Amino acid sequence: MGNKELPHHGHGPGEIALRVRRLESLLVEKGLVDPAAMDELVDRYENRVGPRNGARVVARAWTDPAYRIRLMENATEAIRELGYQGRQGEHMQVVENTPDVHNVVVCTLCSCYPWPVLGLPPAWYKSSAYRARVVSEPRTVLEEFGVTLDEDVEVRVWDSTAEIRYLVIPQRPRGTGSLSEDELADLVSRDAMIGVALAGKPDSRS
Amino acid sequence: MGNKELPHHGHGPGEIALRVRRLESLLVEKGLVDPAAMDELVDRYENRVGPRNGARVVARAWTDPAYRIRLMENATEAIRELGYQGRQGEHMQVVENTPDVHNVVVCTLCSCYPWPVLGLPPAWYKSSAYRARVVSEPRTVLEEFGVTLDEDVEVRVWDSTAEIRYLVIPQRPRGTGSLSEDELADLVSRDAMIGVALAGKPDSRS
Amino acid sequence: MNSVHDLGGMHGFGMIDRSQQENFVQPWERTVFALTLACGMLGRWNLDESRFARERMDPGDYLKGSYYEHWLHGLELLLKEKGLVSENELASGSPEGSSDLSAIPAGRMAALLERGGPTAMDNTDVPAFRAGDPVLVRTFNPKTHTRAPRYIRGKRGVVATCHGAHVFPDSHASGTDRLPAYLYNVRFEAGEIWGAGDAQGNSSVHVDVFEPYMEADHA
Amino acid sequence: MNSVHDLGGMHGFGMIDRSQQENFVQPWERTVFALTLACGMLGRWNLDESRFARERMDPGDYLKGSYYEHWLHGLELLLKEKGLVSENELASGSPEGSSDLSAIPAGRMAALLERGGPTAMDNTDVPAFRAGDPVLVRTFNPKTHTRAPRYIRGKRGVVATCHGAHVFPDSHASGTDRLPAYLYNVRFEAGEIWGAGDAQGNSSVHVDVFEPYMEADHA
Repeated sequence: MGNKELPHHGHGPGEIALRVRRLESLLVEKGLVDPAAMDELVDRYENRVGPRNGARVVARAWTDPAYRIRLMENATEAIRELGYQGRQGEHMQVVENTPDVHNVVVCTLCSCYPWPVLGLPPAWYKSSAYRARVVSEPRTVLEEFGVTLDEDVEVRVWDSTAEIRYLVIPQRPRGTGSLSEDELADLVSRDAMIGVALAGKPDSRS
Repeated sequence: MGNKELPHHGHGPGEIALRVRRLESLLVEKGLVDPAAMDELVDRYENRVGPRNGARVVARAWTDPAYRIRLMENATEAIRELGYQGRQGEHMQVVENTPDVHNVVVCTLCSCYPWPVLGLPPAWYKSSAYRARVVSEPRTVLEEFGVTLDEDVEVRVWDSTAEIRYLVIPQRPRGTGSLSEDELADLVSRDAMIGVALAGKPDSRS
Repeated sequence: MNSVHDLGGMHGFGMIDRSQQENFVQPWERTVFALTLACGMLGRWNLDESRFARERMDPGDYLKGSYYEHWLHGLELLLKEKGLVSENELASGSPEGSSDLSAIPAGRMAALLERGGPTAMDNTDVPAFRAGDPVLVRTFNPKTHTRAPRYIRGKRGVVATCHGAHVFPDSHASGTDRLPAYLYNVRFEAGEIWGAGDAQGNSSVHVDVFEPYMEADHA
Repeated sequence: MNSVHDLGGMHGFGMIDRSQQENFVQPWERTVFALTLACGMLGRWNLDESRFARERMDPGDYLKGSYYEHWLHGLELLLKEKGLVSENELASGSPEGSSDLSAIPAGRMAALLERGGPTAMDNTDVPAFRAGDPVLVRTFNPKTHTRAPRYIRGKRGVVATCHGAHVFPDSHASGTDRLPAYLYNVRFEAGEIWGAGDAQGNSSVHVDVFEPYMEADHA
């Protein structure tokens, strides 16, 4: 790999790490990037913004019918009510699973994902295989993730080709009528909000 | 490159040569391949079968009107008259350039090519760039090869998707009325019979 | 552009590796992520230009490379194209001159990220379509950036929603002004896209489609 | 299958390197060429299976690899799939058992190559189309081998010639019997394929299309 590339475009694991260190040092030395700002960026998305945000949105929608209506009508505003907003979530839409419709989200052209509510995507979401397959064989992909749907349940795949970001509202599991909003949020995995899992199940670690 | 592959699937220039030698030795030792047959195969297509065959077909068509008619009606048979036949030329069709139509040949799906009349294809014919581009921007590709056509000349691209193999009959250059068939064949390059050159010009070495 | 980034409906990639649960797989990926965001905030290019820069990666390198290798390629390309760094500087890692731009300080990050980059715009035109309208995606194959994946081109769908006007990415990716275009969510039946024999039953694909990509379907 | 071998109309590959005038670029390529032909003559697979084996190469490897790397991949895959060599033997290069097949001797090569592998067949059906007929290529996206490139699917053309019946590659590639299908040369106007705005003027693409890929165009 990379034998057609210029020398500084190395591709081996060590080479690429070196190339990145060189670029970082260049940009910092030129005054284009503030190292503290880099730390802030990574810390924010690695430690502070993640799928717990989306889970709170879902749990609120499950428990507060008025909120659910606001969320369906203007997701961006309703999500901002809970304090989540900004980059890669400027224009949100929720898609609600029902007994008749199951929704699943992808970005076939790059890997768009609703950062304010889900954080940064898992690597499998960005993989060629997921991006290629889920639009053309969604039922097979869902089965590989452990979600087997009846034939009479319609599968809707949402391809995020523009700046609208999609959040799946999974069906509320049965027998959860007595749970608090926080307890309900615990049942909502990242995968359920992408649409490759149901609520009440853990994420897709295989 | 190849870091997802099994160890014996090396890709570096040295690795791949080693992998091929190992395969060759395995197949010869297992009695599946005769080394003398391998030599015969390479020698045939490297030294004996090449574009000179196609050039003779073209020169004959230019000088013998009855042959030209037979060639247009059943190229496979007419080419066999000159002794050229067989693998990757089982079903031949010629496409004739005229003042109004210029033809050019490609195989977008692999790299099909009429071996009995042209030998094995140059590497550029098999490249991703040629296969990708000549069907969608034939005039630009032809210009890169030095062939500039008036807008009122139709460009026809022939994509060899089945087992029909195409040979372009270029236009006979002006002022060649006194030349012998052999002299005319000298004017017919491989590139002219692919359709990326005109007769009377050398091949595409840049 | 029709390159390998346009992955919808492609075959040959095997199973999805569900063990890849983390965003950052290699430590250097954090650096690429942070550098890309920090440099993007300098305001010398927009998000559509970033995407187009990643798409212009050599197709084989794109497929063999990881996600953050695409980002790294795009960042280096834009830094060079916009004149922020030279080829020599990239190769050596040592600055040869000063820049007239100043790094965004850490303290401004939160506010910038919380604001993000909304693409909604006013548009004085009337939307050409409304929910329920049958539409036909045009046949076009630009060499430049587009957000119409190949798999919907030439296909018929029905408008599900109008999202209002948004920045039209195809022109924005070449660094021109923000031009508004109405954006619609369009529902395509799976059979229309993949063919009745190859589509999976009772499924559809919803795609956000800009008005210039479409015409009314009179069939 | 929709993989990266289906290159027609793709972007991002840059200029054509016209300095590549030879067929064999590396010395080992001669060996791969000869091994592929010699093994093919053993009769354990057909040409369509060879093509399908090459198409199943990892898409990134396909694009980064040279032409004869595709052949090498296809040959190794078929040798394994057809049970002629084992994975262990490939890795070691040393035979672990004997084969019930015998190499084709050098003396038979010329005759075999001059005969080739004609694909013309008799077909008791009547051709569905004839020259001048307007046709529509079906929308289909098989995961298996097909010789209908993506760029003609869903497109309208006009039959230029009927080539008679030939072996249908889509089923032949899975190792089944030779089934006949009528084969036509179909002319597609460039604008129909690429769109009026992106096609080059006064140009057309002629593609050999098997009857099962098409229906009559009643539009």
